[in-house]
Amino acid sequence: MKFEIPIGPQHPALKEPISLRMTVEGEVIRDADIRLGYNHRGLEKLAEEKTWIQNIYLTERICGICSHSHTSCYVQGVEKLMELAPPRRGLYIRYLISELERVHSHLLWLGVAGHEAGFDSFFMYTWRDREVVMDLLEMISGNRVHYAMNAIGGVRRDLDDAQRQKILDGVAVLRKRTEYYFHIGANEPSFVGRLAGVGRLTKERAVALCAVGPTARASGVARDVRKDDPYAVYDEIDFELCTADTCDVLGRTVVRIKELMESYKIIEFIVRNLPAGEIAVRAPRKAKPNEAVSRYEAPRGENIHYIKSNGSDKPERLKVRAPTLANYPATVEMLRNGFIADIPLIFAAIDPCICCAERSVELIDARSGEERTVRMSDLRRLAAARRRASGLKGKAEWPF
Amino acid sequence: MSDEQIIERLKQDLGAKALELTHPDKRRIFLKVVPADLVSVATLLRDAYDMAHLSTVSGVDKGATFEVVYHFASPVMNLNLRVEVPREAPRLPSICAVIPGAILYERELQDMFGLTVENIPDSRPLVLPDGWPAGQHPLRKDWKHERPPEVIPGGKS
Amino acid sequence: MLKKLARWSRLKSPWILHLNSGACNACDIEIVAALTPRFDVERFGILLKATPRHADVIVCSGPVTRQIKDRVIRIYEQVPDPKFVIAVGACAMSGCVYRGAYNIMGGIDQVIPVDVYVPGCPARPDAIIDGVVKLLGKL
Amino acid sequence: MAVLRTFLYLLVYPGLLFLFVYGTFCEWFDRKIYARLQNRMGPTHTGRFGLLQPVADFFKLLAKEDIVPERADKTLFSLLPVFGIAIVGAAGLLLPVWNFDLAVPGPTSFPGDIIVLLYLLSLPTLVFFLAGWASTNFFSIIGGTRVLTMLFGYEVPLFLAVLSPAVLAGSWRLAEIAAFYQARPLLVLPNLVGFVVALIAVQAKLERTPFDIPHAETEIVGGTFTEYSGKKLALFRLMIDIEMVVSAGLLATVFLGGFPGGALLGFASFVVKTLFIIFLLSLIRAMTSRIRVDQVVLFAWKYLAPLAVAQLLAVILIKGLRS
Repeated sequence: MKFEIPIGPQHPALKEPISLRMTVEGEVIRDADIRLGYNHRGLEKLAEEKTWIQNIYLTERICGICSHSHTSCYVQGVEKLMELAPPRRGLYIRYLISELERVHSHLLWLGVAGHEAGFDSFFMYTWRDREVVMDLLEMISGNRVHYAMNAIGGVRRDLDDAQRQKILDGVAVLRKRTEYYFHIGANEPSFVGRLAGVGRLTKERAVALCAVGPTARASGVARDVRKDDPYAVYDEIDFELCTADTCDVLGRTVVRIKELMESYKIIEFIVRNLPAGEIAVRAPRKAKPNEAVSRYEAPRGENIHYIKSNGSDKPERLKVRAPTLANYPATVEMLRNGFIADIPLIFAAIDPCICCAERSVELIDARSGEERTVRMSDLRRLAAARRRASGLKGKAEWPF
Repeated sequence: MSDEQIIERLKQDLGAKALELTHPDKRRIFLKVVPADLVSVATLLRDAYDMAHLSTVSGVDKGATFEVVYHFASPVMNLNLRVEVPREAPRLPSICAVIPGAILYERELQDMFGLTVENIPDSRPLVLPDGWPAGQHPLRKDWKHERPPEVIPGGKS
Repeated sequence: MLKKLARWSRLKSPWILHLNSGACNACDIEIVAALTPRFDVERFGILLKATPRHADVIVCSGPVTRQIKDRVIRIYEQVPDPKFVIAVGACAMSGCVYRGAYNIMGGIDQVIPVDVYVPGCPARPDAIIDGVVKLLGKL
Repeated sequence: MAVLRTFLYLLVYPGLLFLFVYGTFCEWFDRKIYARLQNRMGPTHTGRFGLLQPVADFFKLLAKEDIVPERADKTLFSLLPVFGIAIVGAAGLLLPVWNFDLAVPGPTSFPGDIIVLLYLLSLPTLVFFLAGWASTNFFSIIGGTRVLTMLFGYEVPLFLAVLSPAVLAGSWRLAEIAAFYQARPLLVLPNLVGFVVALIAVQAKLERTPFDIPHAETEIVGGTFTEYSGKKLALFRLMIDIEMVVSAGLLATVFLGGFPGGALLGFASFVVKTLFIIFLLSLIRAMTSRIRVDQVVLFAWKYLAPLAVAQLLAVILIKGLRS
């Protein structure tokens, strides 16, 4: 006997509105069906009515955590359209901010994973240390989250020596703390017990479903845009690609902590040999008809923008595909045969940034059955079935 | 495998099918194909050129035709496969058989542009809200929308 | 005397429910950051509650998209009676950058009555705490 | 006069009023320790050091609108909190701290009261399940079933661990057990293993963090209490506080040698020992993450039960050697 439990638009585990309908048998999930659309703001249609400069602030507000990655990806594409060459110092500062943002995003994710697993002290500790990075970002750009550092042709603020020294001290403190978290993440029995073996995604399925970012790298797929298609500064910096092959949430935790250590190395490299010179170059108002594809390694995975211009000062088409959207088919794959208790963990494992993915939405081959779009507005009232399922025994008939 | 070698191999493998092959920038190739052999080229790319990763599918409304760009990515190259579809008969074969991860981008095409993708495994509405009128496709150039009337709370309209 | 006691207790333990109606989750992260050691709202007795049944104050962020409009109304009805709404961030106040998009209804006040607006994109945690304190002062 | 005395006895001193005050104090103590362990401040602005925070929560909930879901079973739904408070209040009376001297025992100390106390302490689990079931909301049904699945895990080890010191003391009467260990403090040491097992089992009974699966916030929203609001929720929270006090009192009596000394000194040692146990419970709560329901049962039967049986064997051996 199967019944569906709705994890609806408003749920403590999900910081954002997404609705999952799980077909559940006892505590085992048989099938997942993700319905988004709650967060769709029609961004691409809006982008066609704004000028190039206004679009920077629009793309920045796609997502609160990876705001700098969307603007960098957008600005890279526009600079390619307009054949602009931003000065080296501007590029270095831009990618310093992007690495700091990766640190802040990964620390945030570690806290959320701890909270999903019920380990609130870990959540409190990681978020307390995240404040160190937030202070650095605020010192550089003036705002904690939306930095508005990017301009077409470079960066808007410069770094002086006092700030560079503060960054180095901050990174030193963070490196010590991250080693402490690596120690906890790797061998705190109840935490590891909770993460190991949850949300399995084999390597073939990860490749077939085009998973990106730490989710793919934790299944052994070595795919990182900074290595495959190094943009601007990354071909000069040496850093390793962190992968794990345990294919589960524990692997994703390990990959993210290793990436934190790599980011510290990159930040120190950038701050130490920051070239002198200008930080930005003037950009023309109009762009001649052209098209550009720009790719960027956001904290959650590969971020791709396809920009097409038609000679006017407004883009003809701006296509944004955020990393979370690519990870959704993989999420449904992981949810199958998991436990109800694992839903928030598996879902947090891909570090969903639903507002990113929300410019568009996803549904994978959920069992069709009669298409009764469960009006989940009142998810707490929905008592799917009076009698509880008969547990795991009995022949589980496969939905397909 | 440098860019030039890949272009040579592509020319030999595709021959007449490649209507247009441009190489505007390092690690970027634009290839234009007729919709009919979209699936065969996709399988070829996936098997021979290790381009199993489909980054995304972008639709562009060019007035008379819809242009659909498939962005393939491999560890060394980013290839963008371009397909033109006339506005009157917006039909497109689905490549979910070749790359299962493509289902979500094709469904977005259906919602946003009204392109019908044949034998797509699951074609329910995707991004648009439940109560969205059927014939409306927001990203078409000729689609205009009126802003919902704003009511300022507290009577000061 | 009972009224004074009820008023004192409402002032001293406002339980919040976080509602995201299409936000870019910058404000959500700042709301959750307000719980962490540096800002720690539990000093004022504020707890982040999971169900609308237990909450007094709904902290909402994000412009209301058309799809989630009736969910927001439904959840507003579920919260037991002396309830308040705080709109956090420019999106919740007016739809911010997304004003005028075809899928956006504008701010939260188009859907449910709002008591306190906290400006900022994203609103800083200390601004959010100041918003809650001002709301309590209004009580 | 005797009626007034027992009436006063029931309602004021060891009864509901005292348990209410001491329960809220323990909740404040627990929240403060838990916050300090995560180096944040915890409630500070209500009352002296935030002491009145639980009281404020209680009265605020009393003043809130009380919603009963229309498809729920009305009578059961509203009766359960009162029923819960009654159970836990009765359990509170049995603690030996009120009848100070063995010579003239009060009405609530009789041979076999440890069995009654354990029985009364396991009834709240049934109340939680019924609460989850009566509120017909999907998440609370799952919460209710999880409460029961966990019950099978920690119940047996708890009984074994708590009864082994009673076996050593050779009596089923809390006051006598306490007196036995007060006379021979050295005999407390062999019971330490039982103490650890009982601590973990009580942590599971009170559904605190490593085992707070039934009302896991992130998974099933509110768990058994998803539907409750207003007065009923206030009573349920009070019930959990009092249950914590009574369990801590039980552990203190059996494992830490009761509460020696007359009225005043006995009460002081009662406070100190229960706070020490609550401190340990908060420590466990701060250090571990939540584990799954099946892992709880697995953990209970793989580690807790064998340890409790070993403890019982050790106690029987010592009893044999001593006699």
